[in-house]
Amino acid sequence: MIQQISPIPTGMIETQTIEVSIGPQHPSTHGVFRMDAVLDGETVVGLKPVMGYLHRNHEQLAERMTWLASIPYTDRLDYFNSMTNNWALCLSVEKLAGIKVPERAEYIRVIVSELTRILNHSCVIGFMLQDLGAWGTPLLYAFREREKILDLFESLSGARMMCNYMRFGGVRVDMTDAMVAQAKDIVAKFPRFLDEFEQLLSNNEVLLARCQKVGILPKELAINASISGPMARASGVDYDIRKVDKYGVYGRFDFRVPLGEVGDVYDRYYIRVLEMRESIKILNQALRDLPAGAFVAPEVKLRNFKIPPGDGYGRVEAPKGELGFYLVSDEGGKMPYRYHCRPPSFINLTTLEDMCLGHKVADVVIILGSVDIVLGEVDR
Amino acid sequence: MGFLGKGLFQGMAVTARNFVGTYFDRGTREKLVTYQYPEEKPPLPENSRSFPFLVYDGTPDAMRCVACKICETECPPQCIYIVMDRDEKGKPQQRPKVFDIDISVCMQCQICVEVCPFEAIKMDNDYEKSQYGRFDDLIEHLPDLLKSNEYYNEIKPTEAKAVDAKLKAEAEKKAKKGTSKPAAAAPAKPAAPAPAPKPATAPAGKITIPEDAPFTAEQRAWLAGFLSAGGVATSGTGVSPVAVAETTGETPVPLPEATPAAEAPAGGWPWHDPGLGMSQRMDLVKAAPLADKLMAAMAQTDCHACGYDCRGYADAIAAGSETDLSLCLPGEAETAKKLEELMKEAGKL
Amino acid sequence: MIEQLRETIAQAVPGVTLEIIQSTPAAQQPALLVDRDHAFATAKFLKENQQLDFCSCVTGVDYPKLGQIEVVYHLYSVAKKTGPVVLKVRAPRELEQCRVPSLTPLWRGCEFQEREAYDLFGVKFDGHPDLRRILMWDEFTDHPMRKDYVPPKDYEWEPTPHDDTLTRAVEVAGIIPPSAREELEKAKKK
Amino acid sequence: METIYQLIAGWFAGKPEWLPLAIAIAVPILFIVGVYPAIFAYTTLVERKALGRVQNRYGPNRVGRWGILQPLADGLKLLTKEDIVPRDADKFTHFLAPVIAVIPSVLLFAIVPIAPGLVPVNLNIGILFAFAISTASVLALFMGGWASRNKFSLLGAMRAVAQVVSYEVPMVLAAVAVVMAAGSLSTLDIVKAQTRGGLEIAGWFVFQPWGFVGFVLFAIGAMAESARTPFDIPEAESEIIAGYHTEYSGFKFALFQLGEYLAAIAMAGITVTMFLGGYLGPGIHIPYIGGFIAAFWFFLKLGCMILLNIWIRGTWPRVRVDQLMGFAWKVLLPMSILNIAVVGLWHFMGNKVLAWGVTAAILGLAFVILAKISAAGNIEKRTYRYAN
Repeated sequence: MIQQISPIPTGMIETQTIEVSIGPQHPSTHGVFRMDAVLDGETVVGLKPVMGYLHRNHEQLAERMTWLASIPYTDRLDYFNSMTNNWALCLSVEKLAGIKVPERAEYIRVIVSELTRILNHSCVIGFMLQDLGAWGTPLLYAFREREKILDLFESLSGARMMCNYMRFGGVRVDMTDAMVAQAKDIVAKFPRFLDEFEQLLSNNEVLLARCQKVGILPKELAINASISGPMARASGVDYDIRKVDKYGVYGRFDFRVPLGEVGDVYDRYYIRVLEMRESIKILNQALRDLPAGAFVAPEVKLRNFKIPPGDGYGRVEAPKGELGFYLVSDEGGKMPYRYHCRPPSFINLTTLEDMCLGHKVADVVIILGSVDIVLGEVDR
Repeated sequence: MGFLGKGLFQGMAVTARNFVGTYFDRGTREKLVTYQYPEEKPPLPENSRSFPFLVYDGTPDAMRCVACKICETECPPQCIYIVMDRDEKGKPQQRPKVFDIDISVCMQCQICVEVCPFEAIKMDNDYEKSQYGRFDDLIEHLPDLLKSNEYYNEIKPTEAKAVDAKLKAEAEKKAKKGTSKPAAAAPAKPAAPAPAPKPATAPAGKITIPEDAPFTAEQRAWLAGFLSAGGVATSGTGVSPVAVAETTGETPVPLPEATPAAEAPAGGWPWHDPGLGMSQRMDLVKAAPLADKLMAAMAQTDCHACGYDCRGYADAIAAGSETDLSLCLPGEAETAKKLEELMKEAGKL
Repeated sequence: MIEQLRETIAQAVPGVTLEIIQSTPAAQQPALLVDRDHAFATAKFLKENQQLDFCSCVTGVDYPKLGQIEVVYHLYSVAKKTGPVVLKVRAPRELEQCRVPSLTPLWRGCEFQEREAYDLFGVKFDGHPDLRRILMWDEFTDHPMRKDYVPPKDYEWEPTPHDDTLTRAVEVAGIIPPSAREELEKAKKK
Repeated sequence: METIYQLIAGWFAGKPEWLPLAIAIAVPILFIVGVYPAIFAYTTLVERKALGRVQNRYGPNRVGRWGILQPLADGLKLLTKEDIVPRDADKFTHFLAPVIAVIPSVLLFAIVPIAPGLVPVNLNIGILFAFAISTASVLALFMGGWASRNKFSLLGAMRAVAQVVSYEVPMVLAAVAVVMAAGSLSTLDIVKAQTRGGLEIAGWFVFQPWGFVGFVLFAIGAMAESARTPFDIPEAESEIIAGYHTEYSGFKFALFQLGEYLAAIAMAGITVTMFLGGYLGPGIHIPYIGGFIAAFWFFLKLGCMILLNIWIRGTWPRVRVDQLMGFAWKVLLPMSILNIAVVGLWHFMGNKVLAWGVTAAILGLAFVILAKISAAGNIEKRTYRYAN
């Protein structure tokens, strides 16, 4: 029902551009993030992301403490998905040290990560709709479901968001039968919520008009700009680290990778919905097959844990994209010599300007919302 | 696609359903999820954690913490601050004098709990810690931190039961080994320094037990008998035969069966008592081999802060497999200095 | 495998110096150390002939002992689903000479990461379209991830309840600058 | 006013002549100034509670039972807040804008009848007056946005002007249809024109095809005019922070809110008057209490309109500024022009059953065509593939 108004032909009216600083204090920059936007009327003709307001040099902090002490700090990177952050670090360290993780621990990791994924995706969709001006309704529905998952995380790890749950060679505490039952209950009920969510949103004409053909990211650019995660898949890039690396026990599960065609905001929205459905599938399988056994490798010491000299890079498919840790260990091996975090949302911002040019101010916020950033991770 | 606007009305149906649903929720929290916080609090799962506290058994004096400083070193944001208690003469008392946790910095990561070998620090459930002051009010001192084992059992029954069982097993193991320490002081913490009555008969051995040494009367009596009988502090079990043979120039006196030394501690290392001061411990090993001397320089808490127990660390240093001399956290700089000194003396450094 | 790749590159890029650096025994990610002059050509070859179209991770590592700073690129192939090929380039630590060719013209994904490496390590990337600080503010002069970095004296510091603990941490890691400690003493006297 | 004068003129027979007149003038003014702001205050409460329930939470429930004193607390809070004026702002205009924002909203109530004969001022150009006044409110928004010296405020002000001016057109044209059917611009006459049947329901204009279309057009226009979701782009909080009132705090902010809500309520009142039969409803002819029942029906309908507003606000996302304009000019305007023609057709077709069918068919067809045209190329149903 709605079409873009074509811009005034040049030469008829002389207009000036204005520079607007969207952020760092702005309701929809998802934290202290700034975009230096140059506007021609309402149309964006230039946009530079400015970040670093939350910079705390996470990497240097980690280089000053033991491997173990970095785990709680990874919780604070992407504070929505502490479980996958933990996993990324643990996976990298295990890769460097050659630790074999027990089966049960791998399954528990898959379960908590997939729960994290549906938690993150549902909230991101909620946030995106919040940016669209839907007055928080979808967001609070998403939060309602998220609470149930957080309750499980709390009974499992002790904390709702800053889980600090994984350890090198496994997880910190075992998942009891009651928790497995709780997880099964969540998984069983979640599709119903997704249906409701989709009924509320997916066919909503205002949402369609606002999201379709907005912020298009072509496939070639997505690959070239190292875009990862749902954002890349919405552009049609068939790259899911769970499928490519088959880390953990992901090779054993039957799930599909949804791909978008256009690469616009709507695709990024809908790919997340589809990914949640796939996550449910994985969860069903993992909860069904959860083996008995040890939940942490017994040979891994908690204290005085050392890694032989050398480097290595480990990565996982975090809900926001490829989360990797590049670690270097030197002779002592007690602390990281170099600890680098490759945050997905930071790199996914690379193409923000390309996606925003020519669109309206109102589109900038939903494009940013569809990139799905968390400033704890962008700025580190 | 149906008629244009269908999606809009579908959405309105969803919101209407939720609106009505909240009035028929009746406590299931399916639709009306809010907890009205100060009046009703959500039940906390057992694993839930807020800030750490220190566990004591029975009375606050019998705290499990031995001020080994492992948690202080391992704490990622460095929010723990411990000063070991010492008596007037500077002997460590195996208990913290100061134990501060800055809860404005603490990030509730539970690493202190995981690394504590004494089950002394645990996570609390109490999250209502807001204060009016920004500075001092947010520091928890030792008296605020001490909570009884019963409290711990109350908030985390399963975990506490497992801990209690483990401690009990350890204590029994120790008792079986023949420690003369009263079994009542079961949890790895040595009994609080009791006023030591002056021994009735001061043994005429080379070594006299200092009056302020924190021994119970029983221990003191045993030690006196042991010293007078053994002359030099050696015994068989636990020490490598070589070490025994090399103890002194003279042939080691075989210990008479009847003497109390038969009930000697399994390790048989009289200096392996955290209550002794450094100089006293060094006195005990004057003539002992290097490994024993090194061991005597440790803080004797067997805290595993170094990754070994005290014996193991000393052996590792003596064998040259461990080169770092600063690993003994409870011993602080004193131990590191002494170790260096000893190694220099032995010509290994 | 890496030997093969080395051979291929050596044939394709004349004059290139390649060295293989091993990772930890378990990680099995040997890296190719390329000289600065041929880094761009090598990368271009890797992108075009080896289909390494996805530059996942770019970062710097400071080696004061070697007197060099290393820039590490982790390259993956989305098309072939292989990787990583680790490319390392080294440059002297001195700020003026610390220059390496930028790979942003090849992989757009390097843009922010190279800016980050410039910001935190002071590596200048020749050919980068927009080399500015990204995480630190523009007026900041130092490069905080270098191993010899000393925090400035007038760093935003205020007395906190945990100064004692932090002061002790200074001995280990040097977190509080000495001037701050003086201020701390003053605050205590008050 | 006239009704009150006639009522009380008899009682004040011996008194000076100006007294009953003064009272007759004072009573409606007091009513408007007293009752409608109270409705505003509780609309905010109801809105927050309803939105809360829609979002699965309790609304405000801490101040008094069921949060009944919440508006009072809000008011007190806003009164005691610091009044911040930006340094570079145009101080006088900045001060004037919130004051002006309230005036047109209050004046709108002057022509809203709440019971038979009971209208503050029975203007024979009532509807015209309403449009003239309601457009003036945009002046305040623009003043506020301009005077704040804030780019976001300016953007908001520009949007507000564009939006209000655009939506004025279809709204007026939708009202023209009603005026044609009723044959009068007076609001009382329009209500009377909807009288039919014993229960006073059947005659509402909304039950005729053209009336329904007019109702929808007018309701959309009213929502846009009073900047309510999904047309709240002048103050779109996720895009331009708070639009024209970004730089307002304390009671000036409250005045903007007051003006906005009063305008929304007044527009709802005019919608009710024009399409939903105003105060008409079962039982209004009962002697003595009929007037009260009529007022009850009016306020009930008013409440329903407000709730509809809230419900929409709780569900729909906001449209974009260019889409908003496009919607006004490309969908609403053709529909409203067609609607005028259809009213003419309705008027001249004798057989009302046949007329009903014909007009419904014309309008339905027009809607479908317009919708398809505007949706084409913009909205598509997508299917997604999976990687192998």
